[in-house]
Amino acid sequence: MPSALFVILLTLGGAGLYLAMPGGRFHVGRAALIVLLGAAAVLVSLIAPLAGPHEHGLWLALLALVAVVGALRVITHPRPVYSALYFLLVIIAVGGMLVLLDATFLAAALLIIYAGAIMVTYMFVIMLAQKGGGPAPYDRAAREPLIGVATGFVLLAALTGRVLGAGGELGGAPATPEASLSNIVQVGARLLTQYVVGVEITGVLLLVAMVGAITIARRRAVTEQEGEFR
Amino acid sequence: MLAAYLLIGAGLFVLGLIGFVTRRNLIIMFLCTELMFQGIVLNLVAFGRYPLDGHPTLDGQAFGLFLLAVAAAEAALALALIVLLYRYRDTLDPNVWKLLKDE
Amino acid sequence: MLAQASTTLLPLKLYATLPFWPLLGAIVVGLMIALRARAERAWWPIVATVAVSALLAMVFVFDAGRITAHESGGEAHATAAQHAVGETSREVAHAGEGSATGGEWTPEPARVPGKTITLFRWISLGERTSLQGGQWIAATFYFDSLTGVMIGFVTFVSLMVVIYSIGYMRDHHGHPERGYERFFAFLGLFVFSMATLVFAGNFVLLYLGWELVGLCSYLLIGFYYPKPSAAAAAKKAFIVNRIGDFGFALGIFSIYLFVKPLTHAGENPLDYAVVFHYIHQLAPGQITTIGLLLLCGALGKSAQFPLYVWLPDAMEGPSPVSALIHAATMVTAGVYMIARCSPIFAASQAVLNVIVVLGVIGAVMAATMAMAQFDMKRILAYSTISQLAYMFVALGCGAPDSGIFHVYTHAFFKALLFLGAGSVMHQMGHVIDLRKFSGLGRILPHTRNTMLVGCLALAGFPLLAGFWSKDEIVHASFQYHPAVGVLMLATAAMTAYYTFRMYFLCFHGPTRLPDEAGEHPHESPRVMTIPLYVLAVGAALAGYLGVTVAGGAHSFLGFLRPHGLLHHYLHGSTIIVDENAHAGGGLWLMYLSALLAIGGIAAAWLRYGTAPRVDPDSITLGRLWSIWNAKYYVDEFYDRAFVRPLRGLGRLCFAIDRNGIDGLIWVVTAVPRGLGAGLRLIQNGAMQTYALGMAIGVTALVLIWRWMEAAGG
Amino acid sequence: MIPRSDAMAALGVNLLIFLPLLAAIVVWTLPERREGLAPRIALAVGVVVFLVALPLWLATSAEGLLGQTSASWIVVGNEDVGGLRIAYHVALDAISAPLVALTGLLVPLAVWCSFTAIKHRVREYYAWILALTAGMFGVFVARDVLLFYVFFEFTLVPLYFLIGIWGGADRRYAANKFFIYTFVGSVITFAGILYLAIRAADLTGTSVIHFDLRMLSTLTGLSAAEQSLLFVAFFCGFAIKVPFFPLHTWLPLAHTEAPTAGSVLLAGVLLKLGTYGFLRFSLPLVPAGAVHWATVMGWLAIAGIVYGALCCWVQTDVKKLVAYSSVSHLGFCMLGMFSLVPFGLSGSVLYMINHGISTGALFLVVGMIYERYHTRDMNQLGGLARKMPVMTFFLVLFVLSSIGLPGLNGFVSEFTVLFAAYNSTTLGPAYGVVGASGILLGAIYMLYMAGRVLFGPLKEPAGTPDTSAGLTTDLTRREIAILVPLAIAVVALGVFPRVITDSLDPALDHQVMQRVTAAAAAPVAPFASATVSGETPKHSSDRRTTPGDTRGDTIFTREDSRGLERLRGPDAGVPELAAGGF
Repeated sequence: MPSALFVILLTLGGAGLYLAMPGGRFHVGRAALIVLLGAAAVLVSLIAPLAGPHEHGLWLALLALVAVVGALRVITHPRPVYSALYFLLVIIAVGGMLVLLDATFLAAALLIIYAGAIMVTYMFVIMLAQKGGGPAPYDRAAREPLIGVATGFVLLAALTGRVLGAGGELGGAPATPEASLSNIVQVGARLLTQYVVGVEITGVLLLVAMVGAITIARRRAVTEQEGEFR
Repeated sequence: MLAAYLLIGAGLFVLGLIGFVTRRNLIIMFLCTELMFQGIVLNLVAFGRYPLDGHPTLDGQAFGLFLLAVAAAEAALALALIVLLYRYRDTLDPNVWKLLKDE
Repeated sequence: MLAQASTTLLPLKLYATLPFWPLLGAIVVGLMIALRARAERAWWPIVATVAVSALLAMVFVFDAGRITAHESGGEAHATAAQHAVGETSREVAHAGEGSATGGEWTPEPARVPGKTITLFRWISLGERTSLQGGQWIAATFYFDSLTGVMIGFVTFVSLMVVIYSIGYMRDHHGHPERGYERFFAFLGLFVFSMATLVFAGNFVLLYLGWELVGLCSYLLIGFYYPKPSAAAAAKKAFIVNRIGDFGFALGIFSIYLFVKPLTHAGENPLDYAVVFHYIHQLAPGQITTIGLLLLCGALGKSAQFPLYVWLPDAMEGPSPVSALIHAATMVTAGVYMIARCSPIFAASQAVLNVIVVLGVIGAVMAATMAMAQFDMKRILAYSTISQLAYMFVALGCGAPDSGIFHVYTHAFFKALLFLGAGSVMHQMGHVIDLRKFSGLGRILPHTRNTMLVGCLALAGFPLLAGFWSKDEIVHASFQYHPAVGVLMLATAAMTAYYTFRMYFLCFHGPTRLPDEAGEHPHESPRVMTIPLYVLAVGAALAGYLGVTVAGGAHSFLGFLRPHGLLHHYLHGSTIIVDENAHAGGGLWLMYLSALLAIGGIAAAWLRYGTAPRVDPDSITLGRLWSIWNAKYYVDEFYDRAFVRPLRGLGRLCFAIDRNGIDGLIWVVTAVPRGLGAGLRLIQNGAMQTYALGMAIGVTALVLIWRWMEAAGG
Repeated sequence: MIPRSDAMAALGVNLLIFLPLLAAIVVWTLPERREGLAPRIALAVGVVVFLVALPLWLATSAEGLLGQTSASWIVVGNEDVGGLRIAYHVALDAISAPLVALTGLLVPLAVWCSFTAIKHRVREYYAWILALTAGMFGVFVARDVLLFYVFFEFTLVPLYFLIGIWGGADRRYAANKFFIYTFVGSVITFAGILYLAIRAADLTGTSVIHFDLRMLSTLTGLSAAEQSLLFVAFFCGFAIKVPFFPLHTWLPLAHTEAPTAGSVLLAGVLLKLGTYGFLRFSLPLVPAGAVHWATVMGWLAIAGIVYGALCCWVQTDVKKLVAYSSVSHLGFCMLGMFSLVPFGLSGSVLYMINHGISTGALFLVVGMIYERYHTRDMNQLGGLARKMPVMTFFLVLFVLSSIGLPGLNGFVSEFTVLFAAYNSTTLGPAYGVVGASGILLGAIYMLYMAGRVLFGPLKEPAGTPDTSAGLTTDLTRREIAILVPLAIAVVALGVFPRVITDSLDPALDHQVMQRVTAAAAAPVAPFASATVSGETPKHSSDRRTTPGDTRGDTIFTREDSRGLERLRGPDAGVPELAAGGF
């Protein structure tokens, strides 16, 4: 894997993302998106061979492409509703990858919780905060896109470089999954033995979150100017 | 094998990070944190599946489950807060809230 | 006699209780104040306890003489001759020290003509061997004949003054003044302090008494504290005294510093006995240092030039206080101390010279200033300074016994004069300005009579107490240097002149009264006049303790000779440098000084006999008189030269404190402050900025990690 | 009540720390309607700690520790892999006992004097005072240097709030300045402590770093250069706390703004933490450093004496005057300490006690005046003696004690200290002379203050004295009862200072003086192998390879020639002073 190519691709991707951010001074919309998509596709196709067995790699490449593109659109789309829908796409792709990783129970849980529960809430809130007349002004312009994108891609480059630099070490000797590894029973047993305290605490956390969400949402806002209830 | 997942995880994480920093919509920002969670879940599970010592474990998946629970809790609270904030100022722009600034 | 002398009339421990009786009295009065008992009766604990002390003191006088006679043995060693011997003995002592380190040397008890008794150990000097007892400053009393003389007249005069105060501190209707009980408590405290000062057996205890009498002086000068002048005078007295004490303390430190290396195990280098024993082994420079520093203290306490300025102001206090503290007893502490330390002073001619010079300046200056005052008590105050200067001259001329003789006679007649002035003041409604009244002789006959005796004694009228002691000093000063002698004689004449100027202005001439005196001023009650008469007898006859009745060619008027009982009594406890000062002869001097005294009185009679309303001297002397009247502008000079610059320095320090040092600290803090101000800009309150910062930080960390990984291999 | 067994003593020592701490929590959590209980609980605790501290002090002997309690507090690692051990190790010895007694005396009085002065946030106030009490006791009883440091820093917090909440008009600034000033200094001290402990572990060959005071104060083998740098590090924290000229500028402000009880405890006890630190740590732990810097310390001390006194004289605020007088007085304290003679050290400790008593008392009296007149400005007050004779008695007494009148406590320490400086070969007469000018200047400014406030014609601001809050024109019985113990102490310690020095002197001798003497007499060789009293060094030999530190050498060759004579008295065994027949 020629790392120079990676650097070029990452730079290209970064530049594309920067251009694709909403409201940037050099916002060029679709053209940038196409550049970006191209870069992502090449990137993913470069990654795919890393993923071992043939059809496994193919699936992975496809899912990765979906995930990355979805993620890109989540952060570049000016309309929150679309962002949320793209996020759903990401979730589905990640779920697929989890299946590839033999974590079927987790994949199911992810889809059920995110797609079923969390995203519904999100959509609900998005709709609640929706106003007529196109995207809100704050959605039309990104904040500090240059620094943000640059920082992110430098970090990405650093991480990627590390992973690829140790490619042989990491990628070598893929462990064969044991037949029963993805067994939901085993996960459950693990959770209720080794991590039982964590499970309990998580339960409490969820309870607290629920109570907290209720109390917060029930609170009446007081406008600062008049001090009246709304 | 592992490397591919790590790279995808890193990509998701970094994209989430960029989104969190640059987008000016509270809801999208929280979506971006969820994006970062996805990258992390992917990492955790991949490490469990392809461990460096060659013995796959379920710990990655267990952690992933915890992460899901935390994400759910966080989403509930965060969205409640967002609703509240929106009621106060009629906007989702986080830059309206600068109470941390020492004036 | 020696054999019997070892036993005393009363046990020494009993004498050691002497100072504490008045303290007990003061505490009783203090309790009376705390319990709000009637002020009327506040006098009795003090009178009773001071009386006990006085009685003890009378007995002690006899015992102290025996102790000294016994301890000093047959050898008349305390002379200048021994000073010469000291030179050779120094070498011997040093030779002895060499073997001392070997541990075979047994300390020879320091031979001094007195007995030291230890009350308790006071201050630890925490030496290295403190586990075994170490070095201590103990509360020790030292009894010898000098102590005897001092304690004798101190307690006696105190008793008289305390009795006088019973009446003085009341108004015309016999109601006690405000603070009556406080006054007596302070008097009791004073007698305790003075007795401690006299009894002290080491320098630190001496310092304790020294400061405590200063405190009492402070409290009593400021007795009428709502008066700003009284409060200021009290403060001035204390502070000027502290200047002296500063030197005195350094003197004590120096004694320890120099004497300590010479001492042996078990000897405390601050005890009189030890210091006097080793003093001759010190280098001349060291002795001079010690002497000058101690002298500093004496100058302050005894109000000598240049530290005399507090005494005239101290007259703001009630008259009994002026009589007791600022004339008879406390101010003589300096003289007492120098006499006490005569072994030190005798060893350094340089210090003696300084004492003489300062004494002469003080005597002449004070006498001239006294000639141009109108405040009766201030005249007496200047006269006190002048008389104390006489005593200093005596000390400086190497005749401490003459100095002590004068202290002793002076106590009687000066106390008498102050009490008399107090009596006048009491009846004149606290007016003491000589211009405001005259011819009081008819109204206050007893006061007039006793004052006359006092004035005569002060003037040095022949056959009265002052004559004998003053003559001795003049004699000694002529032995020292004729010029000093002449100045002393001139001062004597001036003394006679101003004393009688005061007397005539007050008691002679037409009767004039100030408004404050009320309708019918009358003679003071008996409780006041009886002490006056007692003191008058003392003023007349006290001198005869220092004179021998003996006929012959060298006798005054044919039957009186200088040097009597007192000198024999004191012999041994003070070191007389110049034996010639006491040699016979000098009879012409006695006649001359008698003549000068009478001449002075006569001159005063001529000019002031009719108590003229305008001071004739102010016309004749003109400018000179104004300078005298303005006290040579010394107060103003001190104010400009010392007080104001020092206060300015204080202001400067405070300004430095606020601006300089704090400013410097501000500069130091400005660095983080500026840094913070810069970083504050980043803290814009927007959450995403912080998130971005975090992202940058994480990125930087990862990059650093990767870089380190690459570098580390 | 003198503790008979060591178990009882240990109980007492721990009680001193934990009882106030517990009480602080109780007071803090009192319900609002029970607010009135807060002062009473605090006072009761104050009285109890006094009743515990006093017998403990009386029970201390010259040697040995009283009520020793030791437990591991923070332990990291073990003997094999190395690590760190901070112990909760407390005990009382003859040096700390008088200071503990002083604290025990001042705490109940400080609490009691707040009864009328504090009217808002009452529970919090007493809780902080009690917490401060625990901290102060902790400092004095700690036998682990890091524990000491923890308590040392801990005392800042309560006082910060006491000044910042209940202080005067400028309280916030004062509190911040006080906190930051003292904190910055002590952080450097902390670094010094860590360095010392690490080096000590190195030198003794123990793998676990620990901070035991006894071990550190018997340590040998630190090079002279190290010691002198460590001294500077210690100096930073302690000197600011003292406060030592020229690092004193926080003090006048803090004092002026603090509530009365805060001032009393600040002047009475907290300033002593600095001097105690010098005595306990700088001298025995780095004796060579102390010897090296002694003259500089002497210079600063006398500069502080004169400078503080001069500053006092131009103040118009009575409290500020007393505050500046502390600068001057603690200059005396330091002068005595760095005279490096036995009685200088003992005088210095006495000075700590006496300054605590008399300055604490002065602050109390000033506070009482302030409560009535709501001003401390000398231009607005005057002639109070006629209206308040009882107050006058006490103020004059404490003023006299403060200016060192013989027979009162101030004299004993002041005299001893000056005596020591004058006779010290380290410092010498010149220091004594300049220092002694302090007794003159002291009289000037103190009498100036007394003269203006007490004497002269009566002058008081309109509408005063304010007798609304249960006060009378003159002192109330409560206030008299507060001052009487101090007055008794003033006289008792003036006449009989031996109650302190008898056990103190030998202890100072053993724990401090001998270390310093040894350092001055036998200069620390830079190669010196490490020995800790009796222990043989385990692997110090491999550490000796570093060549001699030339700087350390030069420091001590200069001292060497005079060293022995200067610190070892001329006579080795002095039996008791010949006593007469009384």
